Amino acid sequence: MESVGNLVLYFVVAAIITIFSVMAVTSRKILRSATYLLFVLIGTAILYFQLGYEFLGAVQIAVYAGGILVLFVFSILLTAQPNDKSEKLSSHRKFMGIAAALCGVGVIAYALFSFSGFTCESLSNFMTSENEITMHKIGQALMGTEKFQYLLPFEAISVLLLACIIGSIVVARKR
Amino acid sequence: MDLTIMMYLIPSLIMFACGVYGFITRKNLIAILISLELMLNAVDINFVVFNRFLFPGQMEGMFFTMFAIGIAAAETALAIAIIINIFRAVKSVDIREINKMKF
Amino acid sequence: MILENILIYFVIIPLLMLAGLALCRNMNQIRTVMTVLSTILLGLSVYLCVDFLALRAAGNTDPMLYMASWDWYTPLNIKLALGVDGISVLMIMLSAIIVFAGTFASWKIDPLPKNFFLWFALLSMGVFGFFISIDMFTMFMFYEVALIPMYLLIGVWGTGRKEYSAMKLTLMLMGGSAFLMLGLLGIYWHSAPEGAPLTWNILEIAQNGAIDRSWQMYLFPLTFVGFGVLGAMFPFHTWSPDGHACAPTAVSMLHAGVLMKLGGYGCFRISIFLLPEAANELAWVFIILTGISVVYGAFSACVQTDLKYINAYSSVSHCGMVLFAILMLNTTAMTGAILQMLSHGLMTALFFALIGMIYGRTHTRDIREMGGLMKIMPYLGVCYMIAGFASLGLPGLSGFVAEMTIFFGSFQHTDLFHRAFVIAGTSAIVVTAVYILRVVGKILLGPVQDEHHLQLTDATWYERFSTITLIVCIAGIGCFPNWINETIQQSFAPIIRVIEQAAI
Amino acid sequence: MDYSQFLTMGSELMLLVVFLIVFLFDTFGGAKAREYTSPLALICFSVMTVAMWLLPTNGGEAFSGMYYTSGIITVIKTILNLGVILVILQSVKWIDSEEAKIRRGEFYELMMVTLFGMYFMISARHFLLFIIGLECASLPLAAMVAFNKNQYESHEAAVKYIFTAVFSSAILLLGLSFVYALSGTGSLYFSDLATQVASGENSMLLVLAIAFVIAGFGFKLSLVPFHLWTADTYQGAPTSVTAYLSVISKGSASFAFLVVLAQVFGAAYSQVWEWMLYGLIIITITIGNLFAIRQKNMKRFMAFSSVSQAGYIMLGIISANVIGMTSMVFYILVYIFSNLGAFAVISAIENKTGKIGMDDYNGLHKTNPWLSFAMTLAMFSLAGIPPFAGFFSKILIFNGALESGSVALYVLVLIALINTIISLYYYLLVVKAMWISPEEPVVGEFRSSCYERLGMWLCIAGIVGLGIVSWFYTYIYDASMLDATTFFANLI
Amino acid sequence: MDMTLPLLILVLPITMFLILGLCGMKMSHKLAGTLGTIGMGITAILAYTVAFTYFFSGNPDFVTAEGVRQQFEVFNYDWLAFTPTLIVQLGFLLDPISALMLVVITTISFFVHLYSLGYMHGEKGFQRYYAFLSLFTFSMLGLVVATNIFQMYIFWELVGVSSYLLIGFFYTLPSAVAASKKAFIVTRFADLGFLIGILLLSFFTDTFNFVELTSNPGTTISTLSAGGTFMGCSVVTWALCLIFMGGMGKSAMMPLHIWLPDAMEGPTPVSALIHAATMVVAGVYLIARMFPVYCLDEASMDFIVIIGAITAFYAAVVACAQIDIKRVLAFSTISQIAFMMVSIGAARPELHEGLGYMSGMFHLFTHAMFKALLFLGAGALIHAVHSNNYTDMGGLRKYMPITHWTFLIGCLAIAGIPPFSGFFSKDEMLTAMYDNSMFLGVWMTMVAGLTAFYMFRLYYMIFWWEENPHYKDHKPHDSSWTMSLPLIILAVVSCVSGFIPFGHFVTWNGEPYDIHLKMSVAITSIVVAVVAIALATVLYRKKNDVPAKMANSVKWLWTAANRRFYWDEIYMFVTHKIIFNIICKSIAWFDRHIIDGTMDMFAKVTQKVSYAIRGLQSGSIQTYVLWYFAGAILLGLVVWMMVI
Repeated sequence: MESVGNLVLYFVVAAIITIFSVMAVTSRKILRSATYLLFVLIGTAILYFQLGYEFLGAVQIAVYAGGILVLFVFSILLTAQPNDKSEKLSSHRKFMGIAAALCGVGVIAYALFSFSGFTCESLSNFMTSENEITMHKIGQALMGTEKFQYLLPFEAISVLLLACIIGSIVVARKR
Repeated sequence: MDLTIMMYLIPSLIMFACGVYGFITRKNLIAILISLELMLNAVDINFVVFNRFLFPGQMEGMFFTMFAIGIAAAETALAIAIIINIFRAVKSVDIREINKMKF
Repeated sequence: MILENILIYFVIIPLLMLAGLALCRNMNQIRTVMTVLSTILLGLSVYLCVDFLALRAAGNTDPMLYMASWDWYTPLNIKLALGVDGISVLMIMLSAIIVFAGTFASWKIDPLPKNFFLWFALLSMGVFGFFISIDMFTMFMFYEVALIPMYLLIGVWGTGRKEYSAMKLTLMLMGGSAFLMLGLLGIYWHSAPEGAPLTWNILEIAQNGAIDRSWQMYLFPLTFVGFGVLGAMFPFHTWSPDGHACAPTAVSMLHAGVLMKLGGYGCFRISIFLLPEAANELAWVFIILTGISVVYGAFSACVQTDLKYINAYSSVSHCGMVLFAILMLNTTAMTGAILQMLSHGLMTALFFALIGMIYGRTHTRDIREMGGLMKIMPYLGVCYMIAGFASLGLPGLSGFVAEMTIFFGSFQHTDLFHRAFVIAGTSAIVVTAVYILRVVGKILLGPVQDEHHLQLTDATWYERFSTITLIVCIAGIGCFPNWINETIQQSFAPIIRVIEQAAI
Repeated sequence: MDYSQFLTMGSELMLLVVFLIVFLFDTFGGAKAREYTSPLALICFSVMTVAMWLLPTNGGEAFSGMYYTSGIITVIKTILNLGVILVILQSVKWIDSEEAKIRRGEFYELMMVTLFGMYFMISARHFLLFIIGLECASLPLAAMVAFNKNQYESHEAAVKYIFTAVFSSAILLLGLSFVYALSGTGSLYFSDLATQVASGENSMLLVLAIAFVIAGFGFKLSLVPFHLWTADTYQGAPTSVTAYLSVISKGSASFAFLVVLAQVFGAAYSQVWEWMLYGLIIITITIGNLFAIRQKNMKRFMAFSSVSQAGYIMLGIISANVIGMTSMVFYILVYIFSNLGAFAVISAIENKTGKIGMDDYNGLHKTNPWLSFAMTLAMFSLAGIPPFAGFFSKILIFNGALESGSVALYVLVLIALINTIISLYYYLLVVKAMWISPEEPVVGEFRSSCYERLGMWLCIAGIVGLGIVSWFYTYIYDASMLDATTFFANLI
Repeated sequence: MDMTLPLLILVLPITMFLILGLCGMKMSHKLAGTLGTIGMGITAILAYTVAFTYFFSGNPDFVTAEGVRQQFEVFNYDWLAFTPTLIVQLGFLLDPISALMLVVITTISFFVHLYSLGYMHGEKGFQRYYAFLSLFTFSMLGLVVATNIFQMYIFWELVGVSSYLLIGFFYTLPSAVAASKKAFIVTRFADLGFLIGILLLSFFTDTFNFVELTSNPGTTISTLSAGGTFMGCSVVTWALCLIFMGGMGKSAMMPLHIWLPDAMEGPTPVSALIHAATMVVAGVYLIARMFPVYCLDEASMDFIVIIGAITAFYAAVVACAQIDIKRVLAFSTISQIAFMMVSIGAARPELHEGLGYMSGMFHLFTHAMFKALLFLGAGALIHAVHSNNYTDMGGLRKYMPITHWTFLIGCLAIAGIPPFSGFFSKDEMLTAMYDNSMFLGVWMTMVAGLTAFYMFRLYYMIFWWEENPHYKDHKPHDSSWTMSLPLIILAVVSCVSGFIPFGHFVTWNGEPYDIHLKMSVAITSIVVAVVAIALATVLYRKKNDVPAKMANSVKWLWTAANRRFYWDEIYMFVTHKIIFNIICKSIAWFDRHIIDGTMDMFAKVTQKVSYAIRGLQSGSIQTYVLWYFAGAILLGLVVWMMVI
């Protein structure tokens, strides 16, 4: 049995995520879409907090909400044009989109629901103290070379980020 | 009432569906990118939820999400660079105008 | 002894040809290279033949002689394995003769003579390689090596609707070889009993006899159709008329003369030798198809107006006879098939050479626009008649011997089905006479149709050279067939043994 | 914490060193010195390739099984390196041209980085590292695709590429999240997952997960129906980048695909992914061919050709045995030489005249016989005509697929073979344009640069030699034999 | 017997052919002609020597002590081994009929060579002509000395082709080309039957050899009978009738006779040699060769008789209505050969010791002489007036006395007037036929009467009737000695050869016997012949309009006979309209449009599909992604369904 606070939090967050997801993709104004996305991302971060991944939630807010969204906003402003304030969706395309999304997700949902490996236990059962993710553990794992330690991916992603920086510069440079 | 794994997966799925829908229907390249972010985010939630509910003592899912966020950031940066690039070329970010090459 | 591995020279010399041609700078050099090397090839093939007969006469009864083997793709046991029996020797000789004659027939090829001979040499390498290989992989490789130069040879140096024809020919032949490839791979994977190393070597596969019946039933049609396409089997023959009609002279010669033989050769060397049970079981299907080829080709030839089309359909009929005879699965008929291959090879080469020469002068191949050429160019006219007589099976020329051997061999089957098809096949010789005489009557005899033709000249020395070579061979086989016959029959012994075992 | 484990990753480290040399040279070198970036990159890279091949491979795991290297993996990496050398050779002229030379350093850097990603993709034995490698191999490519600033097509190509890439990685990640859910132990190490897949039943989630993983790879390999970006991107990208995409990126992804399918999902082979690949191969080859026959733009044409070639490469995976793996690696090797041979000619002509239409090749032999010759050989090799290498790679890969002896695979090979006829048709169209078409040549006589010529000669040597000299195949075979157990141990 | 001479008989003509064929163009006409004639002369002498040795040397190889003539294989080489047991040999079989044929062929051939020196003088291609004559002689000799049926088939084909070449000698004339083609194709068709017959025969008996086949005919028949029956006839009948079909073709039996009249397009000496004396009797010779086997199968013998009887009558009727003198002779030849066929067909060993066989061969011999005489005479006439039609002749007896008298002798001989040779042979034949059946005898007597009638009609129309006005411009005269000499010699032979005791030389089993004239038959036939001649004399001796009136009164019959009862039209219809236009053209159409069309259709469909699905590559990323997503989901779904 879950505590009421948790339940309320869950429903609020779930509602935020769901509603703003839908709005983000249906809103006609692109800047609003970006804003709704921000709400979704923050909702996700809250979800992470609730699940006990505080560090991850922080990263989510910092990188996504703080970094990526700003990028979005800048790019929206950069590409803003007087005549493209609103876009009309053709009904045909809309139908295709809905059909694809619903059918696809329906199949995925069916697969998930029919999967026997999921527990039906409540969240609180997993939020025990030994499962707590401490910064210490995170730091250890990030810098270690043992099993379930992630030094190599950490180094590798640095190269990826470097490459993306170079790439972005090359692409965005005027000449 | 229990907060089971499914209750967390459903919002994620809806988010993913929205992402797919948005990608297919939106006309603004940036809006499409937003949809993609939704999809990636949904996947991230999946990882975290699975980690918490199925393998609570471990951190694979969490780290995967963490790196995925990094990758997503890199992707977004690059994608936005390219969008700006094409905007310079055609003065538009409307996807309907980016189909000169076909068949 | 330098000639110890004599067979490998049949690949090396065309390679030298390629290398030599690559270095050539002008027409004379090209001619020199081609003449010298094709003469060496011819000489070598004659030497091989004589030496082979001598070895046989000395009592060597191995199924294959001059065996040699080099490892190639060791993980898959692919080897460059060489060896010949009497049939291959004859086929090599045929090829050498036609390459030789073809060189002279394309003495004045234009444009890009160098490239022409490069592809020509590549083609001949494929042909020789095919006949000397006893490893399925190399055999197949050489088979395809021989096919593809056709595209450029027809496409670049051909006439008429050459692009279409070249494409059709290449695609259909390659389509055939697609089936063939699957068949060969299937044979490979079943080539040895459980646990033993798999092999591509034909002799070893036949020895192992490990392919079980149900697989044979799949693989036989694949390989037979694969080779059958090249053998112009109905209904996969339509590349032949168009292809031949558009090809330049030497290419038509080589193609009809040698390349189509690859089909027949492969049919018995692989389809029947390696898959005897299925051959016994399924022969009837292909007898129907080839039987149709024989009659159908002949009837189609009757109404054509283009010389090359006539000849191409006649090839369909004659090559149909080859496959038809092979499917009879007895020594006599199969011997006849080989004789027919030799005969048809020489005769069609002669035909195409002559058609090329006539076309080179009159600039038309439409029989309605020619007439009385015998009066204007008696040499070519006489040669054409000889070729025609060979084709319609005049005794003393090779066609007769071949056809008779086939008929008498085929007639050894006592059931009504075989009999009916044999008799249908024999009727083709009448139709052959009809279309041959029709052509001869139209173009050679009668009054001169076109005043301009009166100024035309008769054959030049190199043209006479190439035609005489072929005529001598045709008459040689026609008059003294028995040594060839015996050589072939001897070579068929292992194959017949396998078939008979399978039939039990 | 044992940092000496990094030494196991010799090839990656060497690549990073080369990357740094180029990076530093380009960043801090003067304007004059930068003229020599191309030769420097070429030389450093060649030296590294030779070193990689010659230095003893201390195969084995590092980072507790997160990274794995062995003989065959070094071989495939070396093969990729060879391809990169060829790509560099043919891109020098373009990248040194006035419009492009300002981005010269970045071009090489991005190329190295993507190659680095591919190395990780191949060597990774943990999905996190794998994903990073994959992204590293595909994201910077988007920047490379957009390299031609003054060409609209280049931008459009980049947009199509990056958006499809991100979408595909979303799908792949979704699939991986399911894999994670199924992992039982919460481990994303390949070895742990393999055990779990072998012990668990084939739930729909697993099927879906595999389907999504395959879809993710399908993007990189351009398998139908995940290939739709290919043609547009190939057409719009700078020719050298197209060449890079079509062979190096595809080659590495194929091998990684084999690793993932055989090592992680090996237990689901005959039940699940054999049939997925079965269907994909058929439609990939067929659709690729059907589209290719209508193309008039050489790069677009090569795009569809490479789609169908990917189908043939997949035959090496579906055979799931040592011969199949050997043949696949060999196929990639041959494919690199053949395809790059074709691209060498395309880019030589494009650099000189800017023409890339198939009609522009009409009568090419009259003005540029050597280019026509090289192109003809490349086309024949791609079509699988002996005695060129393509024939050997094709027949060997078919051969591998038939080992299991199931009739279904025979049918598959038959379909593939019938498709070779269609492919032969369109390859011959190019040959026809060059040799047979009676029109006057559009492209005038010219002499290509020495880099281009060196590249072409290397390709010709490869096309002619790789098949006839069986050493290459045998070498690959020996290397894969050593690793056979690691690769196919879990296969059911 | 030494094999040199027999071998030389064959080698000499083929050598001549090769010399004249290869180097002829370099020689003068005279040299080529002389060479050919001398070569033929030597061959003739050799043949006489061989025949003489065979008949008269008394060598035990040739004749037993009891006087039974033996078959003797002078040499026999293996030529082609179909199977270890079924081997084609080339050899030289000496027996009464082959010796007889050697004499006939070389004699006629020599005379024709000689005659042609004059007749063909100055023609273009003179050397070629002699080369072909040599080739023909070689082939014909090879045919008659064949030791086995396959050798016979080989040379059978070769004579066919020589005949083709000679008929088409004037190859610039379309009619000659057409005639040669027709001759070849019709005989080729017949040879198809022959071939199938040989196939059947050899399959069951496992031999080709005549001696083996005929020395134990009972065994041959019984092995053949093992083949069972097909479509109501036994294999024996099938095989023998099919072999006879070959003979029908060569010997111009109905309905395969249509080529022979047209073959008259060739030079007249050729007609004399090939289409009167030698090649066309090959069919008779073939039956004679196989007679021991044939006579054991009633059905095939009856078949031969029926065909022969109908042909004989038909040809005789048609001959009455022809204008071209060579055609008259041609139909007369058909009729006479049919006579021989009937005679052999009617022969039975139990009847008069196989008299029909002997008489048939006897008639073959005499007919060869007098028909060659008639043809050569006709040649002289044509040479003189430059026309084939008797309407351009008339009253020539004064201008060409030698030709007139020799021609008259020929006519008397063929009409069966004693003491000319034709009487004796025909009389024996009729006797044999009466023995066989009364009806047959009467029927054939009637034909003999018709023969006398049309020959004398011809004779009168040429030499009497009315002088043609053209003679004033161009006076016809007898020819040079080279042409006259053969005429005279052949006339003499025709006068005396009837007295040869033929039964001593040629009988079906080699046992000699004496010929006795059967008076009743002889008198009947003489009466019939005389009446017919008288009728012809009345009608045609002087120019009058009775014949025209008579023809007009039965106009339909006359026209039909003149048009040979429309056989050519029927053949034309069948070959051109049905086979060529309907079958061949439709097959060719089928090939181009259906078979090839299918192949092209594959290509077209591929192109069409390629075009139809191009929308997949719409250029819009969103569509791409839609496909991508759908593909991924479907991939999972479909395989999931399969796994369940």
